[in-house]
Amino acid sequence: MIVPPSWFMALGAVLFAIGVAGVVLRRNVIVMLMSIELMLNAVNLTFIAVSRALGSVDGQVIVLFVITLAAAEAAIGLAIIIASFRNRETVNADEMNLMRW
Amino acid sequence: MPLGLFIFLAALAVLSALGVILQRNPVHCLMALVLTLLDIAVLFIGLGAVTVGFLQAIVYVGAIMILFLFVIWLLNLRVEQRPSGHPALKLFGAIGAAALFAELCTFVIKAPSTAGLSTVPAGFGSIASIAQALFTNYLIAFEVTSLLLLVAVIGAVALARRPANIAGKQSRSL
Amino acid sequence: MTASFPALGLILLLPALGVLFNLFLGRRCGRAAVNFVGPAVIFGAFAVGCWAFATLLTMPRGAALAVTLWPWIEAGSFHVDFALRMDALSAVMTLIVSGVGAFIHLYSVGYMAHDEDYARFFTYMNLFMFSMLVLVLADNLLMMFVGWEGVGLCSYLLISFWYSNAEFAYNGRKAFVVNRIGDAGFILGILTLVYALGSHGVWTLTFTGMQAHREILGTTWGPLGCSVATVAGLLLFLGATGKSAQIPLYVWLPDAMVGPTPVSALIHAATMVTAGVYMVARLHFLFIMSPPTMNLIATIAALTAFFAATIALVQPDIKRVLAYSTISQIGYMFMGVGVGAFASGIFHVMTHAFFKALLFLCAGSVMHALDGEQDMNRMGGLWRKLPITYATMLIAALAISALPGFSGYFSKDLILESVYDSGHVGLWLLGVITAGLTSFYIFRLIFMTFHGTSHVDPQRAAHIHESPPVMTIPLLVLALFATFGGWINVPGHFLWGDAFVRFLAPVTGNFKPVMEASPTMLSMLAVAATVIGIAFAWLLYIRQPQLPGRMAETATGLYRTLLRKYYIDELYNTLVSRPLFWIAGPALARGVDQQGIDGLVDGSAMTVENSGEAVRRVETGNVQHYVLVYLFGAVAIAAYYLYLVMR
Amino acid sequence: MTIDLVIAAVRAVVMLLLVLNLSAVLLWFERKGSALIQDRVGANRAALLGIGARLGLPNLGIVNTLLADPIKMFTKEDFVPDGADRFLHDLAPFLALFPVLVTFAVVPIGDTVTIAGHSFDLVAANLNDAVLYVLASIGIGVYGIALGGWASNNRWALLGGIRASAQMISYEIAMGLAIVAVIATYGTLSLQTMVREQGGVWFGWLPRWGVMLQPVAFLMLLTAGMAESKRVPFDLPESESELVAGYYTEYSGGKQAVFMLTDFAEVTLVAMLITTFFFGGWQVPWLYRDGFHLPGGVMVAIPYWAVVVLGVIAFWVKTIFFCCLQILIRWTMPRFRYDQLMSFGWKLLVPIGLLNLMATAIVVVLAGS
Repeated sequence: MIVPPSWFMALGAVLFAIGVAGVVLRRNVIVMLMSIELMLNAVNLTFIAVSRALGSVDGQVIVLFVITLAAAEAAIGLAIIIASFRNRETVNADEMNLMRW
Repeated sequence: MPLGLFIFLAALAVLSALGVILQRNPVHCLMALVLTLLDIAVLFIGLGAVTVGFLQAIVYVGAIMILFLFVIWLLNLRVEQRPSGHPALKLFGAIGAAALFAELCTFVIKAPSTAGLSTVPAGFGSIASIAQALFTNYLIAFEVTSLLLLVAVIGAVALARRPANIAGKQSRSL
Repeated sequence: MTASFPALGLILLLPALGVLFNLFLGRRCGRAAVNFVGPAVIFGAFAVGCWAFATLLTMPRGAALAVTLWPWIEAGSFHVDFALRMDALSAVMTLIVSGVGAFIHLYSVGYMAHDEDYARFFTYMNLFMFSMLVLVLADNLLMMFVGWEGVGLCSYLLISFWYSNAEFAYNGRKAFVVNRIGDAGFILGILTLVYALGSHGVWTLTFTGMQAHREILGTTWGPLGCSVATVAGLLLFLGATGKSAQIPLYVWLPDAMVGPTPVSALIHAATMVTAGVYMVARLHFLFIMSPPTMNLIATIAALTAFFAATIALVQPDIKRVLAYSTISQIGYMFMGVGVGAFASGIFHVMTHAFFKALLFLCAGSVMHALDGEQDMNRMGGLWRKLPITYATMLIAALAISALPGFSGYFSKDLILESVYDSGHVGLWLLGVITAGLTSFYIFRLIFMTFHGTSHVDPQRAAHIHESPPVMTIPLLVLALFATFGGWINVPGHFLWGDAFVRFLAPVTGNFKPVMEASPTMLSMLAVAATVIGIAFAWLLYIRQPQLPGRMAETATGLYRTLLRKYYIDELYNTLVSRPLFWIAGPALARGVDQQGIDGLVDGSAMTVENSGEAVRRVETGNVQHYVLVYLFGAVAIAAYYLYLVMR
Repeated sequence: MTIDLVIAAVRAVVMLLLVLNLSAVLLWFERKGSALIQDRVGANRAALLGIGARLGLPNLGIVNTLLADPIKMFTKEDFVPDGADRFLHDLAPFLALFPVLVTFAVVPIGDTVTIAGHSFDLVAANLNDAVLYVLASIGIGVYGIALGGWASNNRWALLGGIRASAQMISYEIAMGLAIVAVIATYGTLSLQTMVREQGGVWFGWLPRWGVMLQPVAFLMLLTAGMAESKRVPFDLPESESELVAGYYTEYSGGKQAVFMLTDFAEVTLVAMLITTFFFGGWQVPWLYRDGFHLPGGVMVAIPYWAVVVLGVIAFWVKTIFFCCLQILIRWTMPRFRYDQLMSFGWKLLVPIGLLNLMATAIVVVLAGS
């Protein structure tokens, strides 16, 4: 039997929820970044599923853009992490509170 | 895509995703993530987005994840000792994530079932079709994206560069 | 008929260019350039004016030159062009303004030779000429108002030209404020016309257009009982009293004398202050339709003339005397127009422009010689040292006191005759008495300044000198006009009789006397009054110089009253300024603003600060807390859309 | 249905075995080749019951390399240092080998054949997007090395791993640029189609091989490929003099054998790619479906099965030639310094690749219009 796109979307939902949980639950900033990548991919999966369902290639193009964005985001995010690690010797989100009141 | 294959891939994806957020060792998390990404790439290909699937493997797995690996090594991250995060935070976070998951699933169920996969045109998802869309409808976005990447490169260099005084020692390392 | 004459634009363009040059390049290009450009542009405008005038003369009576520069306001059916129109009336005014103005500019070159701010001075002067010419050449009321405000602005700028002196600056402000009151009336008048005409579907403000529809002006105006003409006329005349220094708004003019003397000569004697007269003449069709307004104008004018003359009798300051004399002379003009003899009013505007400008320039020359001295008690016996100034000023004095043969005679006599013929015998009598007073105070000025023993303090007396030619030449030229300028309109029918009046007649309409009197008889009386005045002056200031002082002691009250100008300024202060200051100060500033508004503002700021103090605790700086909030937000939004889907 | 599966399985297995055996052969080539170059005897001890000696044949060390070495390696102790990440330490070698092996699936080794009514190309998996597949799997290949280095809990190993991954990523870009130029030239992503494109001749005698069209890309791919396989002069990740043995310092026995196998597999892969992209894959000069058309206009008819066989042979000949070329280079060149390596990759290859790509694009567009 052929799997309907909605199943893929459901899988996307699961992955997205897992990613959210990762961002909220983990203290390690790098792991948080990974979780964000996870969420992005969940969305990508949904896009691809929809583009397959609608038979239009737009979804795939958007996924390309998302991947590019993810690359930029990872580069900048990791650079920031490195910079802050140099000053604070930590990668724990709850210890990076310079923006505190 | 055959049902069995889908079930296998889906299960693998969920398990590896859980591995990302549950493991203590960042490198293991990363490996789990790599696995998830490859799995998703395969799903893409299964959905007819062949080019995007391969690109996902090339860019994500082949480049971005390596970057993560480098950073983990650079910061010399080890297994986390202390239990992470505040319990209340964890509780609410879990609740929120669960709620979001429930809602999303409801959407998927409610969504007009496009079960009847619309017959896709020949060469759907091929590099030609994507290039067609990319260089006509999305040309502006495409160019802007290149700009975004440039900015990201410069920004990353500027952020991660060491202060000049100790930069000298470290060149030629590795 | 109306002929298109684009060159009219030049008359405005040249002064405008002068303004730009002096404003932006004046400093850099130096004094010589400014001294050339400043007057040159005005002479150019004058030349173009003469050309236009000549063209006008070649055309049949009642013709006019016109040019539409560009459409200015387009609001539905309401339409105003930026257009110029030169008929007989505006032609005469243009020549007066640009001609006299040109010579005064020339004079200024010498007068401002020692001032560092020459560029700014000529910028203002040219700007004034521009505005004045706009006012004169405007073909519609709105444009005229632009010029009207422009000259007001320039007058303010020039009165307080030496702004570093607090008193001068104050006087400038005073002039500006008083003019605002009048201009408010002017605006209301314009709006009245727009409303009244518009309500009849006539959306125009051009003078020709309004004249064409003057029957509408006759209609009684809804809101008030009286006719449109009356309402608009009164309001516009209020504007005129402000600009032309008539009762009750004349108070600014004497104080305006602190400005440079050429300014006093040009703006506060020759041109700007006569704008009111020109405006009334320009709108004669409107004023004629409302006899009450006309009567009011005539009465106020006569009172002003007399009243100002009396004040002028005792003023020690040479320029103030001239200032009050100006007020009283303008009173004469308004008398003329007030009784419907518009041509005679304009005629007096012309002659007055000549001799009063001359008087001021001579006074300026005197002050120039005594480096800035204005008090006549410190002058005397100057006629040997300043021969040209003396001669020219004497001519001017004879002209203003209307001795037969001099320009003043013809115009003043024409006015008095018209007043008498129009049946206002009382006003005529007042005019005659004023003529006597005029000759008295002007010759008092002459005698105190040039004759008798010198009271000049020695170290000044040492280097008294006649002014340079650049100043004296304008004096001579103006003297020439002051002498013969009046002959253009010799009364009666001998020579080219009444040429001026006949020239203006197509525009201002003919004056229709109601009661005939023998002109010679009337002028005899007026001349007699003049002679008596001169004789008194001679008696008091040449024959027995000690007399005035004694008179002052005997009639202390009267003397002080006149000296203090009837305490009018004090009156205004107590009646108007004080209450206003109180309202502005204690009531509004301290009461409403500091308590009420500041309270609100500070209170809100305080609220923000406190609430911020309370809320900032939310900023834990921990990313995950923000993420959590964000997450719940997303959950909420998703829930909302879910609800939409479910429905 | 089943027959198709069988055919597919057979194709895969055959390809795999060919590659693995070739790797072993290459090992032998390298031993004796290096001995030749360095004027040594090389492996010559072990002999099978001395048969060769009895027959008076010189000992070519075949037994050493093909029999003794593997046995030795796979019987050695598999040592894992303390504090090492056991799981990843075990996983790493196979993580390195796997992507390389799967890449061979898309390399066409011959023309279409028909067996029992089923006609198929002589390629394990005839993908339309084969090139992307190649790039993807090469990209994934990094992980094995990197993790191997990291999991050993050893500084040299870690440095080796980092060097390896950095080097591979950097040269992947050059490689990608070269390949993109090739793609632009042929306008297809399918290797089989590319090879078909390279059939025939120009001017009646010059074979239409890609190297004529893309010489720059050829040189770039050769260089980048050698860098990918981390061999001299690009062997910084395992440079003895600096890092003991780099990323597999802590490896021994079977797992190290797997790493070495990966090396040779990569060499083979690079050779095959170069052959396919630039030297007509299985195309034999002047050979068409019906036989030889020699430049002179002479025509030699040949049955189709013979044509296919000739093609397969030609492919392997070319591949082995390029393998030997790489070995030759490996034993000829000194090693780069790390910064030289990086600047060579980023400041020379990448710009050249971009220029080449631009030129190609322009030419293609002009030719297309």
